[in-house]
Amino acid sequence: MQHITQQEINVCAEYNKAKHPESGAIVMFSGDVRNHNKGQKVKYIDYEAYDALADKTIAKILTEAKEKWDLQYAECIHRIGKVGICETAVVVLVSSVHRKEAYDANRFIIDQVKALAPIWKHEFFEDGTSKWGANCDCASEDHEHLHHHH
Amino acid sequence: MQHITQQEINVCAEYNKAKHPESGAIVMFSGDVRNHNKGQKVKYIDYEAYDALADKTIAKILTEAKEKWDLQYAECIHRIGKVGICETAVVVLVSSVHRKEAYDANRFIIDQVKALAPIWKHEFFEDGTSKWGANCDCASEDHEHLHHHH
Amino acid sequence: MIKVHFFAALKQYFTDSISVEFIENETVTDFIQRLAQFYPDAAEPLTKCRVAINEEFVSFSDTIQSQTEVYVIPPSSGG
Amino acid sequence: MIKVHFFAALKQYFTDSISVEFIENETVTDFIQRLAQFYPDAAEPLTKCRVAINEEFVSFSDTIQSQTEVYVIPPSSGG
Repeated sequence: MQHITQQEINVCAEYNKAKHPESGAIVMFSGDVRNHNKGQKVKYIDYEAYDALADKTIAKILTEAKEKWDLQYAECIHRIGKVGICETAVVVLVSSVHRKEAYDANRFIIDQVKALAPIWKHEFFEDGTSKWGANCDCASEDHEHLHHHH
Repeated sequence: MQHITQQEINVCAEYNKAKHPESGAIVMFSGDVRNHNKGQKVKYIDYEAYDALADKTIAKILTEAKEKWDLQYAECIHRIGKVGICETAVVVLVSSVHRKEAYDANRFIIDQVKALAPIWKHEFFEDGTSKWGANCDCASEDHEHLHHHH
Repeated sequence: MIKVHFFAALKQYFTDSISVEFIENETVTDFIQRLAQFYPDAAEPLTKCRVAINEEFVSFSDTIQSQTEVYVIPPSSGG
Repeated sequence: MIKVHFFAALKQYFTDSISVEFIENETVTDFIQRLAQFYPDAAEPLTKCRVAINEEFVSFSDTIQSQTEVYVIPPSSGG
């Protein structure tokens, strides 16, 4: 399991791994837990994954990115379990000769991981409710199930 | 002088400053010195700047980015003087609620800084020659002056 | 019997996993419809799910073999 | 006199800074052309430069005042 971890992600260490003498550009994306979502105050998110398939899916996406762009390095690590506000849930690192490839590949990787990797967020709110999340780049109304914890 | 430094850039420290409880996305760009350029082996780059105007220019670009996008944080620091292979010459950090703004604003900032900030690279090559650089996203031939150091 | 695994919101209906009867030549589509009949409240979320077998996503027209473990995969919401 | 500062490749022709005579009502364009006449080798790189006075970029149609320091800014190549 290379791309799924239950530990806190050491973002600096991941950045340092992306350093490469042939690379002029490193682009890093850090997906952090924020304190609000659709008007609700978020306390933390508990991420669940189908670990084995999520890991394989991310590995495939990274391979695809390396086929599409000339990259010296591409990595994505997603944390599962309870992730607090400001903590990193997912990090994507890409190194390339010029910056265009690094931006494009980085964005491709996170878009694909969010769309395809079997990982789910369970948001816990300040008011004691919780909700299994849908990715909300969509502006549409929320179809998710809302239920109270006792 | 906030945006120009003669010191090594502490990329991890800069990343940590970008953390914000309302931000779900941090995008970081690290522009590093690579060991090759247009077929020549690069030993290091010596960056020169018109410091005061470079600093003001970067500050303006960051203000413009914050006007164009809803960002919790935007910073750019450019190092001057001698920068070795794999070392960071420039870092751009942007935080926002969603990732699209963070990517777009980050790319805007580095594009503008490279185009407008009075900073110049002086490349020193393994073969003992050196060259004042042009930004080479262009595919055109090199108009720069090449001269030997004795 | 076929063991079926659920994740995220679907665990609210099915728990983590259930065992269901094996039916010869059943497609993934038919299998999902059978699950929806057991738990009508889950019918709508089930329509959005993909299915994985042996750590690979399978197509809805594939038939489900005996003795396999089926993973019902709701839309991703990681990151 | 006007003090003129140079950067990067232009220092090869002019050194870091030179002093040139003040001419009444001279525009930035005319001023750059005067520099090019002093050092014909620098004529081509000078055509690509911007000019800054008092830490602000100025327009080519601006006139240069006495006692100002002029900064000749080659195309950026940072990052």
